[in-house]
Amino acid sequence: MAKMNLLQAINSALDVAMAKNDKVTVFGEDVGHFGGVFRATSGLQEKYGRSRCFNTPLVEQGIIGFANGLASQGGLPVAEIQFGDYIFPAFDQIVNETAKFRYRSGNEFDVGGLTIRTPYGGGIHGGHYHSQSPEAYFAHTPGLKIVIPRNPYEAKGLLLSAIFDPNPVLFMEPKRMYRAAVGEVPEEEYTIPLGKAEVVKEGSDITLVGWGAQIEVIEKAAELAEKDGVSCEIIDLRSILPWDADTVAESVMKTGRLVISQEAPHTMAFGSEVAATIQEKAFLYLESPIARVSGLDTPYPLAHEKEYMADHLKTYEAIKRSLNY
Amino acid sequence: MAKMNLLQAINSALDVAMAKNDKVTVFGEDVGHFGGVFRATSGLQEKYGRSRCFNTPLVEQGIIGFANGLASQGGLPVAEIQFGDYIFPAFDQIVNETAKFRYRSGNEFDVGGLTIRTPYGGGIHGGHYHSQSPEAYFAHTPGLKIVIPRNPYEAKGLLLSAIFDPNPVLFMEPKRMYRAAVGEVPEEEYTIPLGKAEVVKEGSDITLVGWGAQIEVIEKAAELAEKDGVSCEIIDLRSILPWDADTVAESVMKTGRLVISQEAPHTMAFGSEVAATIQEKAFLYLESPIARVSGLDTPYPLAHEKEYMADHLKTYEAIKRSLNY
Amino acid sequence: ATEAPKAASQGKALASPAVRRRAREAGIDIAAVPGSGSKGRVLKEDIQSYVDGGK
Amino acid sequence: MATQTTKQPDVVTSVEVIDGHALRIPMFQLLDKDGKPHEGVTLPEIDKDLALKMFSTMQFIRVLDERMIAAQRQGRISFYLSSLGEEAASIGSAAALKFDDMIMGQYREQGSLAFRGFTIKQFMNQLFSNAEDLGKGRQMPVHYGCADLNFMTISSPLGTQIPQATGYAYGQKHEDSGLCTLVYFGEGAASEGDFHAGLNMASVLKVPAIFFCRNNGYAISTPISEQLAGDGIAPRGVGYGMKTIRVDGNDILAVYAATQEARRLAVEENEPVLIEAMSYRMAGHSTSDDPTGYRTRDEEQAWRDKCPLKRFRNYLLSKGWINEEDADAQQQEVKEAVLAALKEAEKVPVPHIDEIINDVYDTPTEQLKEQLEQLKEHVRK
Amino acid sequence: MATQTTKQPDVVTSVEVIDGHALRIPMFQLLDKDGKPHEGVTLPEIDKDLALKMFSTMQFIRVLDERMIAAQRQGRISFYLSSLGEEAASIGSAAALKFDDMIMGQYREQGSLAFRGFTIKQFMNQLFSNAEDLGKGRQMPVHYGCADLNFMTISSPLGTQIPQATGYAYGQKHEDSGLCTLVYFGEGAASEGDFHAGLNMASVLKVPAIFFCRNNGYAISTPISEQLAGDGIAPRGVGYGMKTIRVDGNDILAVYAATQEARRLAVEENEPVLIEAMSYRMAGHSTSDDPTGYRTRDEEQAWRDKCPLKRFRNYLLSKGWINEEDADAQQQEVKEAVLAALKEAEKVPVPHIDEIINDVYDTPTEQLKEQLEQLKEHVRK
Ligand SMILES: Cc1ncc(C[n+]2csc(CCOP(=O)(O)OP(=O)(O)O)c2C)c(N)n1
Ligand SMILES: Cc1ncc(C[n+]2csc(CCOP(=O)(O)OP(=O)(O)O)c2C)c(N)n1
Ligand SMILES: [Mg+2]
Ligand SMILES: [Mg+2]
Ligand SMILES: [Mg+2]
Repeated sequence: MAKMNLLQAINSALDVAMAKNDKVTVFGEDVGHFGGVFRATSGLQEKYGRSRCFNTPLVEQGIIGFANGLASQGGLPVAEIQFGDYIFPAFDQIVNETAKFRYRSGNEFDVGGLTIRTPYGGGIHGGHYHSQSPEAYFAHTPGLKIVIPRNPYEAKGLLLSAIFDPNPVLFMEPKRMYRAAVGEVPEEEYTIPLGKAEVVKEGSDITLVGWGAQIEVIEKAAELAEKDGVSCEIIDLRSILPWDADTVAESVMKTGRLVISQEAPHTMAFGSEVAATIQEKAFLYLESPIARVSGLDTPYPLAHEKEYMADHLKTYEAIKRSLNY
Repeated sequence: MAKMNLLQAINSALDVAMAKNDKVTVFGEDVGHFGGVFRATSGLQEKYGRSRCFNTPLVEQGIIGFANGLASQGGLPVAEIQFGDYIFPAFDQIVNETAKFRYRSGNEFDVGGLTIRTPYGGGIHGGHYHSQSPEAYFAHTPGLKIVIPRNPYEAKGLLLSAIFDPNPVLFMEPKRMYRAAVGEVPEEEYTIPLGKAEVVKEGSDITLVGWGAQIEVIEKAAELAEKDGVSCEIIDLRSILPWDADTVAESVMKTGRLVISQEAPHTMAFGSEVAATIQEKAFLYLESPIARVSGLDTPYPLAHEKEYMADHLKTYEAIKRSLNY
Repeated sequence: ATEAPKAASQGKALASPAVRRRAREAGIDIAAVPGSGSKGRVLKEDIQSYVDGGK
Repeated sequence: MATQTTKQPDVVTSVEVIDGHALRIPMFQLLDKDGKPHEGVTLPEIDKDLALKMFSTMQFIRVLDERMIAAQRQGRISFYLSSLGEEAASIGSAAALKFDDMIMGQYREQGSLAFRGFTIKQFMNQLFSNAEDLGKGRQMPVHYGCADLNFMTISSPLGTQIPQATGYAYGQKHEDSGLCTLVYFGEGAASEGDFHAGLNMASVLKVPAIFFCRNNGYAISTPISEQLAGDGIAPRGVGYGMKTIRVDGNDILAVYAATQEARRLAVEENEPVLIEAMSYRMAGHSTSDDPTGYRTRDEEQAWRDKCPLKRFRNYLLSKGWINEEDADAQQQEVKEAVLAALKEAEKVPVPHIDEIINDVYDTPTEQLKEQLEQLKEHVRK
Repeated sequence: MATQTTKQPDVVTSVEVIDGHALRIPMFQLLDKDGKPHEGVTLPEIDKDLALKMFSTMQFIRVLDERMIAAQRQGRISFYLSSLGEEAASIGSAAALKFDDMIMGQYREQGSLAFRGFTIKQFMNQLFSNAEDLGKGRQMPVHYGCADLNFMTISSPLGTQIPQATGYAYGQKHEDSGLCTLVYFGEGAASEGDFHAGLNMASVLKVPAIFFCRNNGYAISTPISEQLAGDGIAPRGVGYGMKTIRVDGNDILAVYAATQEARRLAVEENEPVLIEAMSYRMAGHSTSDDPTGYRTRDEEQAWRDKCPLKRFRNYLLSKGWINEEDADAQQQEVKEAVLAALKEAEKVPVPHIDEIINDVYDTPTEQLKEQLEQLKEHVRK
């Protein structure tokens, strides 16, 4: 075990994966010698050579197109998109190609070896092009897996699972926690299953659901609520696609109440799917409407970032409203 | 009034708009002399000249990038994307540019003049690249409007509203109804408000919600249900963004039950937002869980298209389940 | 927006799904239960007293 | 440490506007339109077996295309897309590759696939989306693919296969396989952003890829004059610092020789190559299209005279490797075989309903299994 | 009826592989690195007023950039992005335009904006995201925009403005305005698919657009050698059949003359033009970046010797249009003005909270008003 921040955990996962299997390659804008703008790929080119860790030209659709091709050839590409906000030029390659590759070919070909890494999320004064949480845009796409870790330990274990999972995975990293989150992380290989949510904290009065950086926000809100004597159960989805509805439903059947807290703008954020599904699965157990705490339905602002964000206070208010309904 | 099919109604709307305002231009792949692969733009080049109706090179990101620029200059571009399945290369231009243009510039510039037309939907033996219903992919994008007509009359009125609306509009046309749907359509200009749902049929036992081609499916399902003595209220959302939650909530507060029927794959289709919002707004009135009838969570298939589709029988079963809950 | 703006329609009840479950479990028609909450909302206590009263 | 390495350009002291047509790229041709080799040319070394295989594949594809267009008109299949007039481009290039090289198609390269050994039966199964289709009946007709034949499954969205080819070729180089990837695309698809991405990345990363553009003059109804303003596609190769060849796409020997040289450059020198094959789409874009609305019969006739099949046939006749009767007889045989296979494939049932959820992921998720169960229950009603 | 109009290429009868470097495009330069005009050149007609305006804008931008880098280090602003070393490219090109021409920037063209008349105060308001920022504090520092000055608001996603410029120019042509659009982008952004889209469409649609590439050798840490393999960006213009000029981006007179000629071609002949200005990014990519990790001091020094500001200053000195003392005094004045404006802007409050929902649509939707109400209620707690 070692103390690592989230970036170091990512770097360690990449290192372990590259050492283990020489089909693993790492590429993207500035990821080579420079180690990426956040330094997640630091030292990998030096260690594994330019053919396994390299810069690409500045073209996201090309990065993912290239990665699809390399994965279809049997490679295990780990492609970096510098910011989640810049993933959209690659949307066609991801949604129409990556996700449908195996299905359309009748399993003659697949790009299961592909992992796409990208930092996402707000709280870094980045305005609308360095703050978005675009997971929901991808969650309507059968064939993809989407994974978001909440801390360094989870990051390493989930990334290693993603790299070696026989399906393409979009791995989104909460960038505001890159250096802020520090924890104990094993130096060797370990994995955390994809598609399984985790009950981070057990409780009996209300279920709180989130993923990624938002778990920290939810934990703070839960602390406030506990002071009022409310026992909160916290669930980290970890995987957005496929997602673990059963774990959430089970919890809600116990607590009768659900608050989802998410960074993205409200309408059609992933919380909508969670709410829609859980009201079906746990209908007769609901004591109050499923509440969603989200960003506003605007582009991500700059000057009013603090007001915009779905913070712990807004989440706490939602918990109270749910209980007093 | 004249009898028009849906294509003719679209063509008539474009004709009226171009005659009215010479800032209206129409372009896209094959839309010029040829009139588009579905012939929606037939005759417009002849009538208004090559500078107002023209072919573009084969590049969707360019078509929308160009359209954004032209709209920001004060034009009223109506850009065609040949199939909704091919809109994804333009995703960045739509989601990061079109939608955020006014906001990011503090209203110094806007692309409100832009309308994007694209055929969508299944039922034409098109497999996964000529059948998708991608509206949900765009519905997470504040700044955009999304409109889907269900018949020729609606198509013309809504398209005219879209073209002259001071906001960018994504206008999605149910292609399997292009020639199949015929109805009375005024030859002159008229508009239908954006953002307002329509109660297509009043009823008291259950609310059925849909949009576009799916309204026909829902109507068939309702007919079956009426034979069982069930009174169905049918609502056509017409606008997916911003959408008219109040009309739906009001109906559900009356009927106590809601079934959403939609073409797209289940997870994160727009029905998720409808369900999530309505369980909140009409919580205490719900007699049964809000049900969603959708496509399967797979790429759109070919040989099993019929089985895949959210047809009237599946919708009818969902109505029965809701009533017998 | 989540506030109940009006009473339930004829033959229907204003109640949370969880209260509906309790009515089901008690084998009673919730529409017949007088609600003591705002706009006639049926609360779980109402189910209890209806059941007790019925006994 | 990286350093900036743009070579210092020469300096001029008056504004020099480089004309958009500064670079005119000539077209390589070996056979004249009657199939006679130009004076003094070196023909590629092709033995009789190979030549006959190329020829019979051309004949087969011509027959297949004509037959399936008819089958579509009869309502037996929903859609078809022919390569009439472009047989030399696909077959000539495929013939110059090693079998283990990867081919990625756009959708008009049935010739390459047939050359690799895709059987009539396999074609038919795909066209009828039946239970024996390798693609499990999931894609529209002509979206073939076959791992055993190193022919990537075709995908409708245009241009997407181009950067994929760059990635595939990178993997081949990484494995030191001595193999390359050849990717086909139309001059229309070359307008897509993915074209730019794929070629530029290939140049920078020095991958063994051959970018084979079939310039057939049209993208559905859009003539090349409304697609681009330069001298076709070839000069773009120079824009990427990529070796480039323009070839007569209706001259199968020239296509063969050009691809052979491109393959050598790709595999031996890791130099990606752009080939632009000049040809013409003789039929409509697909069975959904009628070209009489947007082009003249004269134009079509002018190209009919340059028929690649006739040209190669004449060459082989003059060489004495075929004779008229045998060639005709072969054609007749193929016709019958195609018809028989068509009738066979028509009878094969659709894939099992379980296939609707297979291959979304490596194994179906619980949700998908549930959705299938619900579907089956529903079907039972 | 459209017809296929690719000109018939010349025919060659042996495989001709066009080398990726077949086209070497020279660089236009008027002043040597010491600011002395080359022998016998024709200098553009620039009167003293204009020359001094260009010079003072250069001085201003140099001061602004240096000051704001410092301000970021002091934690007074969150982010800054300088144009150190590239002042001639933006200012020289902006000076050659008409005021009503549209300019679309990437983010390193503060010089063009200043030349158009954006005030120190306006710069500061944007940099501090305060209530007086034209952009209402919604974007990161340096994302300027101003409708009155015909300078399109900058957007972070790279390359997106390129096809937008094509569309904007189409509108200008459609209105017969006699105006054009000039769009800036880096050699890195030129790898994006949108670059390909924008230039090809401009060529085909014949719009009055000038595509101005600032080739400064780097995209963040990525040197041009890992960005592209050809001879820079200019040869791509030829690939699109577009008129192309390569110019020394550190020679403001050459940039001016080149842009003037490009503007003439664009507006009078509807010929879009690609200009590649060769320069160097003297500072880090932004304040978040430290270039010592990826390039040598020697390389930087070599370029420091080519400083565009020094070069133009020397030229003006030799012409007698400025003298050392006045120039220095002016610089000192600007320094003070910048500092004063900075202190002013720091004091301006953030925009009103209502601005959080304005401009999403032309008027806020009911949902947005409701969300704002909830937010305000929440803030009150
Ligand atoms: C991204 C995308 N946009 C549009 C289409 C619709 N489409 C199918 S084929 C075609 C024309 C392609 O022309 P070209 O690349 O020249 O190939 P050709 O048909 O001439 O062989 C178009 C526009 C598509 N398949 N994909
Ligand atoms: C689509 C997109 N991808 C990535 C980025 C992140 N990014 C910002 S600037 C930059 C480098 C741009 O280099 P270049 O175009 O050469 O301009 P320069 O900074 O040299 O002026 C990158 C990669 C972005 N802003 N947009
Ligand atoms: Mg509009
Ligand atoms: Mg073509
Ligand atoms: Mg640069």
